[in-house]
Amino acid sequence: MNGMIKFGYLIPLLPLIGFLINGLGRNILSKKAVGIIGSGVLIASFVCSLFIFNQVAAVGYKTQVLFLFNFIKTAGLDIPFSLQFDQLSALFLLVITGIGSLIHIYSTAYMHEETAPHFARYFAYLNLFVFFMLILVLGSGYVTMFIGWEGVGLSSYLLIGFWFGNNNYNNAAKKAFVMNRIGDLGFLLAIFWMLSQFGSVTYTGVFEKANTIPVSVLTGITLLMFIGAMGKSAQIPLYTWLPDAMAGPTPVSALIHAATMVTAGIYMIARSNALFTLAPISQNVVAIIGISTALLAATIALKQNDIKKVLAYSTVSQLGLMFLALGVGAYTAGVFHVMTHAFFKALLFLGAGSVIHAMHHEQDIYKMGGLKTKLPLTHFTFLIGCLAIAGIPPFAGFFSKDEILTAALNKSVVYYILGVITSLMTAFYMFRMYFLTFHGNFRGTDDQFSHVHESPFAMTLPLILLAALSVIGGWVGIPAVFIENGHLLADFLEPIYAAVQHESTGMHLSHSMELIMMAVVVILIIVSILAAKSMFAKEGLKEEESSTFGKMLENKWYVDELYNSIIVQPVNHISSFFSRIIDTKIIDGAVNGVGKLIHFSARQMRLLQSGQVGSYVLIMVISIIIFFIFQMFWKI
Amino acid sequence: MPITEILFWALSAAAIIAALLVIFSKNPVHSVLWLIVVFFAISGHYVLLNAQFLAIVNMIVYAGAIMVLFLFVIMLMNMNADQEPNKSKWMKIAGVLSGGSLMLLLVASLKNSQAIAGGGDAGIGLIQQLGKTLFSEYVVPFEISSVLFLSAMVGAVILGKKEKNLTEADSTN
Amino acid sequence: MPINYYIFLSICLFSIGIIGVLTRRNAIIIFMCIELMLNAVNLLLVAFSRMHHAAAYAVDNASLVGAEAQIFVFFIMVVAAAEVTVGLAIIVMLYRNIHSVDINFLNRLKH
Amino acid sequence: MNAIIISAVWGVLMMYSGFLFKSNRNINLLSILGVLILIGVTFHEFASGMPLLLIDTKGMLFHSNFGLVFLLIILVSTLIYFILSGKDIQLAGKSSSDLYALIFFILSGIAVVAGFRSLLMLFIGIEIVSIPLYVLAGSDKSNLKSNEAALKYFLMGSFSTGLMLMGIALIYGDVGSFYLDAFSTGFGVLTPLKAAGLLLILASMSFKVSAAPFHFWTPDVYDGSPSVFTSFMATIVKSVAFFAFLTLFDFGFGKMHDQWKTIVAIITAFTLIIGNITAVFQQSVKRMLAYSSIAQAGFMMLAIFAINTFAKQGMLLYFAGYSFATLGIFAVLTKMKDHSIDAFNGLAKSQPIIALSVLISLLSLAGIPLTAGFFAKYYMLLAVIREGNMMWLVILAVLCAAVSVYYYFRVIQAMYFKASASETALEFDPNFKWVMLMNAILIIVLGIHPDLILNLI
Amino acid sequence: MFAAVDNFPALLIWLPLIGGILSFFLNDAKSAKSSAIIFSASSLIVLLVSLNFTAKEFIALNQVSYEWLTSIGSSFGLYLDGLTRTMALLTAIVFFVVFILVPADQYKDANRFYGLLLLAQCGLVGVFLATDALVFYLFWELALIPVYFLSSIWGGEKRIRATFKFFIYTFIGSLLMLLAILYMYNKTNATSFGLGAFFNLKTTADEQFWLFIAFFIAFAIKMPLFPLHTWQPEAYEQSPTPVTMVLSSVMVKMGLFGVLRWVMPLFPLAVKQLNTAIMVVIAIGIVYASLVAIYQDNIKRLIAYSSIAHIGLMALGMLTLKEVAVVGALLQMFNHGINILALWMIAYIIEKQTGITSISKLGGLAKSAPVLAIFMVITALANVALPLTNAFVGEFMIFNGIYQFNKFLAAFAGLSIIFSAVYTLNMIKNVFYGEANSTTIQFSDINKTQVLLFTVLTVLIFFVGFYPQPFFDLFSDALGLVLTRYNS
Repeated sequence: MNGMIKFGYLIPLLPLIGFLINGLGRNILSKKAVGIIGSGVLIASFVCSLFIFNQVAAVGYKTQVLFLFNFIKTAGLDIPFSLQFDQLSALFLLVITGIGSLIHIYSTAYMHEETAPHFARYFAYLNLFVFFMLILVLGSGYVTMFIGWEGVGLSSYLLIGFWFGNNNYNNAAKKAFVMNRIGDLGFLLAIFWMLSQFGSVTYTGVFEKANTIPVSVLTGITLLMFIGAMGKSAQIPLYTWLPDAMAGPTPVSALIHAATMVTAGIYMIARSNALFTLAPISQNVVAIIGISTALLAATIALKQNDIKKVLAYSTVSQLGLMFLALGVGAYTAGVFHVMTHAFFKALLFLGAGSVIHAMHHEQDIYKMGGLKTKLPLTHFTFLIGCLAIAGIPPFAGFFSKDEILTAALNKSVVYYILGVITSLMTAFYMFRMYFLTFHGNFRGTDDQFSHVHESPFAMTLPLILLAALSVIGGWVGIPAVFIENGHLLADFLEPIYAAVQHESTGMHLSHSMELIMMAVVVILIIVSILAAKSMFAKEGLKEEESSTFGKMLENKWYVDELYNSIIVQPVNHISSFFSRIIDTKIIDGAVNGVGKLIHFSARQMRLLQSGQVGSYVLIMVISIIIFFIFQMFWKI
Repeated sequence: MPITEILFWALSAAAIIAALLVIFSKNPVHSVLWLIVVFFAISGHYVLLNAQFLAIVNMIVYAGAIMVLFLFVIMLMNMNADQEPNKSKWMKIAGVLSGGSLMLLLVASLKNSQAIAGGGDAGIGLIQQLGKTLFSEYVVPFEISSVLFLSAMVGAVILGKKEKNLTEADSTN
Repeated sequence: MPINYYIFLSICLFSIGIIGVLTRRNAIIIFMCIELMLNAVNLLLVAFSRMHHAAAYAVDNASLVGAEAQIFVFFIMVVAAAEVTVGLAIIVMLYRNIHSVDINFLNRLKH
Repeated sequence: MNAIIISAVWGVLMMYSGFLFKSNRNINLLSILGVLILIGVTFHEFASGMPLLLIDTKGMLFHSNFGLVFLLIILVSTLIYFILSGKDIQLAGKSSSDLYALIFFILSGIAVVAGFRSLLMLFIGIEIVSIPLYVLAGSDKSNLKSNEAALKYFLMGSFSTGLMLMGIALIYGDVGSFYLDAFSTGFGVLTPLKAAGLLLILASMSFKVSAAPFHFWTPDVYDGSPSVFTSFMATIVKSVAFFAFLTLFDFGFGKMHDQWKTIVAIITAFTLIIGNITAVFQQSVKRMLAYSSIAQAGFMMLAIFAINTFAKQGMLLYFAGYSFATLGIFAVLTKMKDHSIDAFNGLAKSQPIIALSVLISLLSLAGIPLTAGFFAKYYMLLAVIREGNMMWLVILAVLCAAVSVYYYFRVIQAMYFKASASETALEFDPNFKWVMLMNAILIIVLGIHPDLILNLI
Repeated sequence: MFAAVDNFPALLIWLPLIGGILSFFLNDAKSAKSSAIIFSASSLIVLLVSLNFTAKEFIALNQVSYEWLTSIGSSFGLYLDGLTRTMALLTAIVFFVVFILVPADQYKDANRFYGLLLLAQCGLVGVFLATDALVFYLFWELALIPVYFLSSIWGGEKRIRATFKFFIYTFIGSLLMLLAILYMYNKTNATSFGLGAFFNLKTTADEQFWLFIAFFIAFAIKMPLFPLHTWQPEAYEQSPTPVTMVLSSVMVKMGLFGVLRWVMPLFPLAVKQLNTAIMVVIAIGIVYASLVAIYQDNIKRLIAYSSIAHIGLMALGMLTLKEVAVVGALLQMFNHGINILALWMIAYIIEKQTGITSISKLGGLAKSAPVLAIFMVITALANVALPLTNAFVGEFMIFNGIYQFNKFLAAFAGLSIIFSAVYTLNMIKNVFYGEANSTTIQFSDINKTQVLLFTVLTVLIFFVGFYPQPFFDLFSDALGLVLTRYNS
């Protein structure tokens, strides 16, 4: 153990300390103090992460594990609590603490309307989230990952339901938690399976033996893990919680439901690439689920009017693309997209937050319009974000998305085509939102319009920084088409995949072919942006949706209703049936029935006691007769 | 057929018939009288069995004292007429059936017993022998039975003493 | 004379007594039937006494075997006398209270 | 042996005490003195192994240690009975001295039963116990219920005596002797004569201990008799009947155990079921206790079924635990006008000490640990388990014990959890309270340390 | 110091017993309360001191046996090993908390209330410590009776019926157990009731089958396991909440403890024969209870069903016979005691102030009682076994064992993880979140003492969740007898 890594535990510890201070001192601390502490610990953590990254990035760096203590060491279980510092975790560290810091700073302004205790509570939750997220990515084994995994779920639950006075928000929080739990159960089962197969749940312990395990077992394990990832990263069928999660404060959506937590599933699969690579069936499942989710969410996003909902579905869609990347074996591409997506999606959310802040919590884009002039900075950064997500070169999204599409093409044309369609839709709905929000005429009340103003510096600073990152963030992964060996990220992450032999199947494209396809896609994207502009830049009021298809989209394919009728309602009915009928009538009825039976027989039996001497003697005589027969003639 | 056997059958028949008449007589006084007949028949059997002392005692105590007491009580209650309402028919049938089957069962289970062997007798049934045995071997139970009599006596006195104010202290049970 | 005959005879008497107890309602008659049962027992005991004595006499002609049964009969008579005293006292007491000795009227106590 | 004489003599003394003392209190004291003397004498016989007066009974009576301990338990119960219920005896009849005399005569009979080794003694002993009881049952002459109870008891008791005598006669016919130790001649094979006799005696003994289906007299007689004598019948007399039962089937028919135990098991099962289940429905505590006495008899029948060391030890413990507890409850019941369960409502508030004592008594009857009743039941169960091959009987017994909790706890619920409806609180003599408490403590002590009795034998 | 150590087991019995009896003679409610606190605190201190010794040096000193009922071969044997120390610690904590929590003036005849509670503590500790089957049985009943009285005297409207059902239900079970004990005693030739003597008996598979059933029914009723559970919601609902705390924190553990201490070592053949079938039933019961809990509107009933599910899970873990699950279940017994104690405290505080137990009539408490809400959330998280809370460690190990036993069983039982989240969050949502109504708006937050108690429990929750290793060290000697016969 050398260098900064000795102190690696500080990275998660600092946010934890922040959480404790803010949480316990919430009635004492002023808002300013809370803001400083909350953001300060994260910035400190970020600085530490920078040092760590620096060390990890050095040539010839070997993965280091920082052992803290034995979590469970008994009865054949040996689960240490230790942190692993390698390229993957270092990268995630930077993203989490970096964007986390920005969002903390942003929040100090955004949440300023809250009273001090609630303000402190907010920062405490946020710090807690970062703590768990760091545990998730730093943990050196699946159990540690799981601790963080459920922890972020908890923080997400707490933050979605932050305004607990509103029961819709609480329901959204509950939904998020429960859906995550469904996934978590899968993950947990995967852990148990691994424990029984590998006898260990540390990454090193597992990956070492991965080659010796039958493929069927690996398939099972990886599929169960993927169920966990579905829950956390909002993939079909467990994606419906994420749009609802927009009930939380917008910075939370930016941090948790866009930039970091929801990418935990990608992290998990990227981390377990050694297992997934050996289980092609699982990979295919991942890819199929990924691309389906991407498409589905994109279609829904086309018709959403809530600014945050659009972003939420876009997140789901982008996450689907990342899974596609993982599914086709392009782990680097997946991780790359995580990173760029973190930049521009955080930017977009914060921008949306800025708009919402300015509009006094109005989120319907049909009630906005023409905000370009009022919010120049927000508008500018938001535009960058949109361009980045649409995949216009040289913005960040272009590079990562392109890499995914290329990898998809390598695997199957279908993936590629569907991926392209998704990208086109993405560009379309993002710019629909952009134009509806910032162009055209203001559609709200005049009173609202007069109050619209640019956000304070604490909010615009993160926007600017993130906008910058959205521009340059992709340059770490320039494909070989442009610059040979330009893919710094791939080189950086290479050791993570060392254990796996890259087997490239399918066709290999020549550079020229690749360039052409790239150009075609970009042109198509631009066309769809223009289409959006023509349709929405001057758009007036919202039209009533007439086509069935449009209604379907507007109502999100009725998936929530479907779930409600095939899962939620049945469970409630079964529950009530069990409680009212089975428990009280049948089981307890049987118990009470025994008592009633005794009562009944008591009532009957006491009729024998007729009070008549004659019948008493008669019964005596008859029983003597029976005893005689029994004793004398019943020779058994 | 030796005379003892003839006597046996005659006495047995008398005893059983009289016994049946005891239970089937409507008039309690008749029952008492028939019961006395039974006792006489049994005393006859005692004589046949060389239990002369018991034969006498049976006549004196049972037929003489006890049955007179019964008769006395019946007379006291003025029950010489037939005034007993019939018990329900089923009860009677059940009673006869069960009593009869008990008899059959006992007979069936005891049918394989041995005969009385020999005919000799050291005269144990005579008063002299019995007296000796009673006051040597059985003096303790004899003395103890005095307690029995004492308590019976006290009991009869307690129950017989006249008490005034009869109250129907009969509440619901 | 086989002992069976005596056994059967006394069982007959005994059973008749039982039948009487079962079929009659008059407490005094029932009591008399019980006396009949006791007499059946007495007869049986005497018969057995005779039987055992005869068997013992064949071995030892001064044997007193069998006397105990006759003593027992004697005690039964004693007890019967005592019982009759108390029993009749009870019946008389009851008669004084309800002017009946019908046992079917004894139904205040039940269930 | 000495107890027989002394109690008989004391009975006579009590008879005349009515002339000597005008105060009922003195009569009561005299009776207590008599019991104390009896206890002293019996204890002396037990401790020294020699009675004060040595009388040759020709082997018809033999007071073993077992019998003497039994007698001691009975005498101690009687002492408690006299102390707790002395006043009520005087209320039951005008001539309390005569009633005391009868009780002493019964004690004399009990002493006979405690040592019988001959059927003749058994017969006389049981009759000495029974005949005064017929009188006691009817001692409330003006009460029709009491009359009825007396006649029922008398008729059925005589009937069962007839059955027993027939049984004795048949057995005599087979073995030619009335001595118990002669029964097992012929290598313990049940000849038809012996079997018939055994069954008849079994029926009549079952009647005496109120085992089903010969139990029918019990509820009616217990209910109809004056409570103070019900208490005596249900405890002391029942113990005696069981002791006779046990001695007879142990010494007399013990060698033939295998041939009659099935029948006894059936009787036991019937008794347990009928006693416990019928008690559930009773509204009157007195009648409930009558059924409970049947139920408890069912448990004691387990000892008859098993007849082994555990059974005999446990039987003594059972006598003690059952008698003390039942005497306590009856003593309270006697002092209450209303015998329904509701009459106990709120007793814990108005009379905490009485309620506590009754509570402990009830717990003991239910067989809750740390009361004498627990170890009593424990021994019964253990005895049957030791006997083997009859697990169904044990399980049945246990389930019935659970049912018994139901009706005993109804009284507890009334006392502790329900509020009293009536304004007038029951009044109890302070001395009575303390004796009740002592009785309860005795039950607890036996429950914690049953060795006190067990080590005696 | 060491001289006193070998009296620890006896002290743990005597302290509450003396305190309990003493309490009946105190007329003043305040002094009764303080005496109860003193006696339970002394128990707690004795236990905490005992935790300072390592397992090895402790056992030598703490396997004591006093002469009692020598004529029948029973002796007053007590044993304080890792398992029993944990359970006794739980007992001591729970009673201590209850005594501090319940104000002296809340119940009439407070001296009796405290006295009976102390007697119950005595019985419970006795159950855990006894090594002699007869003593075990006696304490088993002794623990039941005071609780019966407590619930029946101070309980809710339908208390008499509900608690009586509870009493008779458990009584039937314990009688069956008594039979089995007697049977085994008879097998030893009527010489000993000792656990060791029973352990060395040669019993056939057939005998074990029946003995197992007798024991297990008693324990299953106590836990309670589906479908023998219906007494529990009623009893919990009707009992005064402090008594419910004792009932569900400690008393239900008697059953689990019994399985560990008596059933598993003594009847290995029967356990192996029957465990699969029983586990299937238990697993169904877990899911069933979780589902039923979703429907409940009464807080107390909800917690009761939640408890049924959790207890079932522990029983499931034990029956897998996997060491990891057994250790997990052991730890979870302690954890569950702490967690549910905290849950009941919350229910108690709410009920005491508002008089409402219906979830739908509450709401918005987080506004008026933020501190309580925080503790509620923490407790709820522990209840759903979130990582870094104590229950996670236990349930993780239990599930791990179940998984090793059978994958599908684990997956099925795992559904309860999801359902538990549903009903727990529902409860939080409907009680603490949302709009406040006229009753809840006036709710005043918890006082300093309560905060202190909750803090202690919370610290325990997180300590065990974060660093459970000390407990595993404590258990190192506890499983010796339990699993030896299964490993070979």
